[in-house]
Amino acid sequence: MRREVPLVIVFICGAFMALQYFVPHNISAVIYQNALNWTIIIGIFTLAVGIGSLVNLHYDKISRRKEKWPYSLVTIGALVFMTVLGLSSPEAVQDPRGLFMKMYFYVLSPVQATMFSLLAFFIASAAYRAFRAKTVLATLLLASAVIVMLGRIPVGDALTAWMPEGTRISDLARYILDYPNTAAKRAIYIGVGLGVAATSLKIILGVERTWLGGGK
Amino acid sequence: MIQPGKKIPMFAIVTLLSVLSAYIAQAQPPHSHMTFVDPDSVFVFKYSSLAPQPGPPENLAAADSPNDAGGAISISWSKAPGDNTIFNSVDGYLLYRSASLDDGFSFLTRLPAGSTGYSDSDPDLKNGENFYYQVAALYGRDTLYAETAGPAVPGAQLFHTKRILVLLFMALFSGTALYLINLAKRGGTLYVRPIPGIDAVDDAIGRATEMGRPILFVPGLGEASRVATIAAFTILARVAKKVAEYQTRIIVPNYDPVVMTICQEVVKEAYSSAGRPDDYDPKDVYFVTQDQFPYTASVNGTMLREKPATNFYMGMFYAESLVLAETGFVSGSVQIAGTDQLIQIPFFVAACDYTLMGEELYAASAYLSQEPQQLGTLKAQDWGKIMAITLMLIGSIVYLFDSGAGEALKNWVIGG
Amino acid sequence: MEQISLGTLIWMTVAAFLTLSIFSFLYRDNPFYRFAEHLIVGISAGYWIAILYHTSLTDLWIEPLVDSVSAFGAAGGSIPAKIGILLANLTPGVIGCLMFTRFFKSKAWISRWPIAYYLGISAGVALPLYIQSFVIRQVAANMFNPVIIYNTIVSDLSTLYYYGNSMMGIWTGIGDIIILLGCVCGLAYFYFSAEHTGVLGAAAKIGIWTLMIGFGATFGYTVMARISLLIGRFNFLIDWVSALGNYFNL
Amino acid sequence: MAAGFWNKMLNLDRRWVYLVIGAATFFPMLTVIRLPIKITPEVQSVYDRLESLPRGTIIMLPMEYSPDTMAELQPMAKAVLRHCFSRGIKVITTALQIQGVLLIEQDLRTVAAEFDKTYGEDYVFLGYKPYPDIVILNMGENFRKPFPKDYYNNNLDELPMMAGVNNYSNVDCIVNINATSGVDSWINNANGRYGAPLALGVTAVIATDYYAFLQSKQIFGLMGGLKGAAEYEKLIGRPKDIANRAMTSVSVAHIFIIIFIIIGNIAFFATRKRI
Repeated sequence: MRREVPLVIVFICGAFMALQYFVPHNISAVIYQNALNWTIIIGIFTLAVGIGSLVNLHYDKISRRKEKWPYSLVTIGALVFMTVLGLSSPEAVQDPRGLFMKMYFYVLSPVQATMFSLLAFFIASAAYRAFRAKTVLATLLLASAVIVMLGRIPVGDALTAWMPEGTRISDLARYILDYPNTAAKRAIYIGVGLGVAATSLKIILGVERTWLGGGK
Repeated sequence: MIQPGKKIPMFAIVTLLSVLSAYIAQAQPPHSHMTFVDPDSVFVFKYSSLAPQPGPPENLAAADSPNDAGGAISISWSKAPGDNTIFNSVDGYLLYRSASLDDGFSFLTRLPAGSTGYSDSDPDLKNGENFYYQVAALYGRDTLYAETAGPAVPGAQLFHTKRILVLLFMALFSGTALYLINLAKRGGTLYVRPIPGIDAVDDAIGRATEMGRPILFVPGLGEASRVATIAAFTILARVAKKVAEYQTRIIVPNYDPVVMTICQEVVKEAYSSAGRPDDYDPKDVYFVTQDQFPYTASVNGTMLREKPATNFYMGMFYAESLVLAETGFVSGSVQIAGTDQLIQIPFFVAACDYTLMGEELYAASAYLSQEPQQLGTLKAQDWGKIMAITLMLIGSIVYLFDSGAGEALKNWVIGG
Repeated sequence: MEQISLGTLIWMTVAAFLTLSIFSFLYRDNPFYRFAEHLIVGISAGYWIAILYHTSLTDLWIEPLVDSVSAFGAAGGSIPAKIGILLANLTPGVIGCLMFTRFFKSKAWISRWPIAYYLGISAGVALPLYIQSFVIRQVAANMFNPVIIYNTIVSDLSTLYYYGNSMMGIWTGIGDIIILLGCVCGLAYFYFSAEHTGVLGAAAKIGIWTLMIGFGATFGYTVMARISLLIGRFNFLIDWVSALGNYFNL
Repeated sequence: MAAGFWNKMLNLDRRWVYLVIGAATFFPMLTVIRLPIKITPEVQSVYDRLESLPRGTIIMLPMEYSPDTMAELQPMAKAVLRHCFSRGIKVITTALQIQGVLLIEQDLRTVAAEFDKTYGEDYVFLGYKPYPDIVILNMGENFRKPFPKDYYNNNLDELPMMAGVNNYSNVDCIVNINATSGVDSWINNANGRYGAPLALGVTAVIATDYYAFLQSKQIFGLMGGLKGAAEYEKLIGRPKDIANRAMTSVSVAHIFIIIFIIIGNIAFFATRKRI
C-alpha cells in the first residue's frame, strides 16, 4: 500500500499523458483536459502544505526559544495579518485602495526588488576581486563577456566608431550571440532535453523512487 | 574541466588573430541591396494591359483536417489569375459553406489576397456530418466563384502522423535507457571515463593537510531530492573519506535541514569506512538558516575565520554563487565548483580553479558511486547524443544529393 | 510631478525605509535587514494564501462543487449523472487534502498519493515534449544545406574580388558552420563513454571553447540584468525624495 | 613598491567597490544625456509582426514578472502593450507567476487607461493559476478549462472579446514577457505542442539561452532585458520612456565593471609573478 499505490498512480498517469500526445482523438483529449485541471487543483493543496511547513518551522523556533526566535514572531505575525486581510472579502485583493494592495506595493515589492538589486553590487565586487583570466578557458569566457557587455550598450559603438560600419563592437557581439552562443546553448539544450526525458521515464516506470522518501 | 596554469597554445592565438584580421578586413560598408520590384511599378502593372484576364480560383478542395480531435475542415485552392506581387489584381477571397448542396451557401469569412487555404473550426462542424465549400475571388467590384468542393466530413484521428519521429525517438531512447540500467543492475560493466576534476579533489585535500587548514564543503541551496544535490552527496562521501584518511577537518554549512541530516550521515559513514569513526565531529556539519543572503553571509564569515585551504561548491546554486566564490578567492583557497545551474556556471568558471559543468557533475557522481541507475542514465544520454548527431549529419548529407529531399526530410523531422 | 496625498507619502516612506534596510546589508548583516527579511517571508506567505484562494481555489474547485451540489435541487437531469458530476468535482480536492497527512507522522505516507499523481502527470507530459522541442527541433535546425553555405561563401568571395562587396554572406556561411560544428563538438565534450583522446579529444576541445564563448555571453548579459535592478531601486528612491520635497515645498 | 600597491588594491574592502558601482549607477540618472539606441533584428521582428496585424486582431501577452524583476521587464511589457493598444490590437493576458499578479494587473489597468480601452472588449486579464506548464497546456485546449472565470470573476463567455476565442489557434501569436525559466514551458507546450507562433521578452540573465530557439525558428522574436525594452520604446516612437532613460546608467556601470575586471586582472598577474 505505502509504496505500491503511489508507483501504480505514477505509472498510469505518466504513461497515459506521454502516449496521449500521439493520440489526437476527442475522447483522449477530454480525459487529458480534465487530468490537467485536476493537477492544478491538487497542486493548490500542495502549495498550502508548503505554507503549513513554514508555519511549523517558525512555530517550533518560537516555542523552543531557539536562537533569534523573535524574528520568527515577526514572520508569523505578518503571515496571519496578511492572510486575514486577504481573505476578509473577495474584493480585498482587487481593490486598488485597499490595505492588501498597499501592503503588496509598499512593503512586499520594495523588499523583494531591493534584495535582488543587491546583486548589482555583488557582481561588481566579484568582477573586481575574483574574475580572473587564469586559464585559456576563463580567458575566452571573460573576453566573450566583455565583448557582449560593450556590444549591448550604446557607448560600445561610440568607442569603436573608427571601425567601418558593420564591424563595430555591437556587430561582433551580435555575431557571438547568433553563432557560437547558439551552438553552445544548443549542445546544452539537447543534453537538457535528454536528461529531462530520462528522468521522466525513470519516474513513470518507478525506477527513480527518491521522491517516495525513506521509510517503508 | 578547467585546468589551471596551462599556457595558451600557439594555435589558439593564431586562430584568434586570423579570425580577427579577417573580420577587420571587410572594411567596406555594405552596398545597398538591389531591389527587383519597384513599388511604383507595381501600381502601374495593376492597370496595365499585361495583367492576366480575371478568373475564379481553381482546384478548390475541402477535407477533414488531419491529426485533430475532429470538428475542423481544411480548405485549399490555387490563387486566382493575377494574384501576385507583380500584378496585384486580386483584392481578396470570400469563403462560403453549406450543409447541403441544395440549401445555398452562407458566407463564412473574407481572406486577404495571396491566401490559398483556410482551416474551418467553427463549433457548427459536427463530426461525421457533410459540409460543402465555395470560394470566390474579388476583383474590384467583380466576384468570380469557383466550383464547389465537398462533401468533407470532419472526424477525429487516433494517431498523430506528424509526431511519428518523436514516438520513434522516445521509444528508442527509452529502450536504451532501460536496457542499460538493467545491465548495470545485473553487474554488467558500463565504462565512464574518469572525470579530471576527481583527481583535483585528491590533490586539494593533500594540500589542505600540508597547510594544516580545514576543508569547506557547501552542498548548495537545493532540496535533497534534486539531481545536483544527490550528486553533491556522492562527492561529499569521497571528499569526507579522503579527509578522514588525511586526518584534516571538514566543515559543511547547510541551507536545508533535510540536506543537513543526509550530509551528517554521509560524513559519519565516510569516517567509519576510513577506520576513524571517533574523529567525526557532528558539530562541523551544521544547519545555518534557510534565508539566501544571511546564509551566504554566514558562510562568508566562516571562510574568513577558518581560512579553509579548499572550498567545494557542489549542488544547486543561485545568485549567491559569485559572492561565495569571490570570498573564497580573496581568502586564497583552492576552489572546486560543480552545478547544473547554467546561469551560475560562468561565475564559477571565472573565480574557481575547477568547475564541473552541468552533466559533468552527474558524470562525476556516477563515476564515483558506480550506482547502476546513475550509470545507466548517463550512458543512455550518451547514446541519445549519438542519435542526435547522426540525425544532424544525415540531414546535411541528404541535402548534398538532393536539396528537395533535404528540405522534405527537414520538414518531416520538425513535424507538427 | 503631481501632488500626492499624505497617505501615499507615508506608504512611500515605509517602502523607502525597507529599501534602505535591505541596502544596509551591504555594510554588514544587521537587525534591520533581518527584520525586513523575516517580515517579507510572512507577508509573502499570507499573500500566497489569499491569491491562491481567490484566483484558483474558488473558480476551479469550490464553485463547480457548489454548483454540482445545488444541481440536486434543480429539476431535470438524471440522478446518477448528477452524482457522477459531483464525484468528478469532489475527487481532486479530496486527493489534494490528502497532502495534509504530512503533518501527522504515522499517516504521512498517504501524502505520497497526490504527489504521485502530480509527478506522473508532469513526467508524462514532459517526456515527449522535451524530446520534440529540445532535441528533435534543435537537431532539425542544425540540418544545414551545405550547397547553400558553399554557394553563399563562394559567390560573396567572387563579388568581393570584383566589386569589393560586403562579406555578409561569407560571415553567415561561416556562422552556420560554427553552429553545426560547435554544437557537435559541444555534445562531444559532454560524451562520457570514451576517453577524450584523438579525434574525440580534439572535438571536445573545440566544444569546450564554444561552450566558454556561450557562457561568456551569458555572463556579459547578466551584468546588464543586475545593473537594471539597481536602477529600478534608485528610481524609486529619487521619486520618494522628490515627493517628500514637493509635499513639504522644499 | 608596485607589488605592494597592487597587493593593497587586490585586498581592497569590497564595500569600496560597492560605493563606486553605486555612484556609477546613480549619478548618470541625474543627467539628461541621451545615447543612440541601435535596433537589433530580433526585437524588430516582434515589432514588425505586431505592426502588420489588422485592427481587431487578438494576440496573447502573458506576463510573468514580479517585483524583483520588475525593473527589467515592466518597461518592456508596457512598451509592447502600448504598441498593441495604439494599433487597435486586442490582448489576452495571464500572470502565471504568483508574486507578480497584482503588479501586472496594475500595469495592464494603467496602460489601458492611457488609451481609453474597455475591459472585456479590448483586453482581458485571465489572472493567475498555479503550475504554469500545466496551465499553458490546458489553455492550448481551451482557455475556459484552466480559467472558467477571469481575474475579476467574470465568466469568459460574458466577455464580448472572448466570443469564439477558444485556444491558441484563435490568437495571432503569443508574446511572452517572462522572468522565469517558465519560458521553457511556453516553448515546449504552447509552441511545441500547439504550434502557436511565439516571441519572448526575457530578463538579460536568460536571454542568451534562447538564441538557439531563435535560430531554429521556434520563436520569431526575442527581447532581452532593459536594452530590448529600450529598442522597443524607440520603435514605437517613445524614445523618452524609462528604459531609454536608463541606458546612460547602464552604459556607465558596464564601463566600470569592465574596468574592474581589467584592473583586477592586472593586479592579479602583477602580484602573482613575484610569488
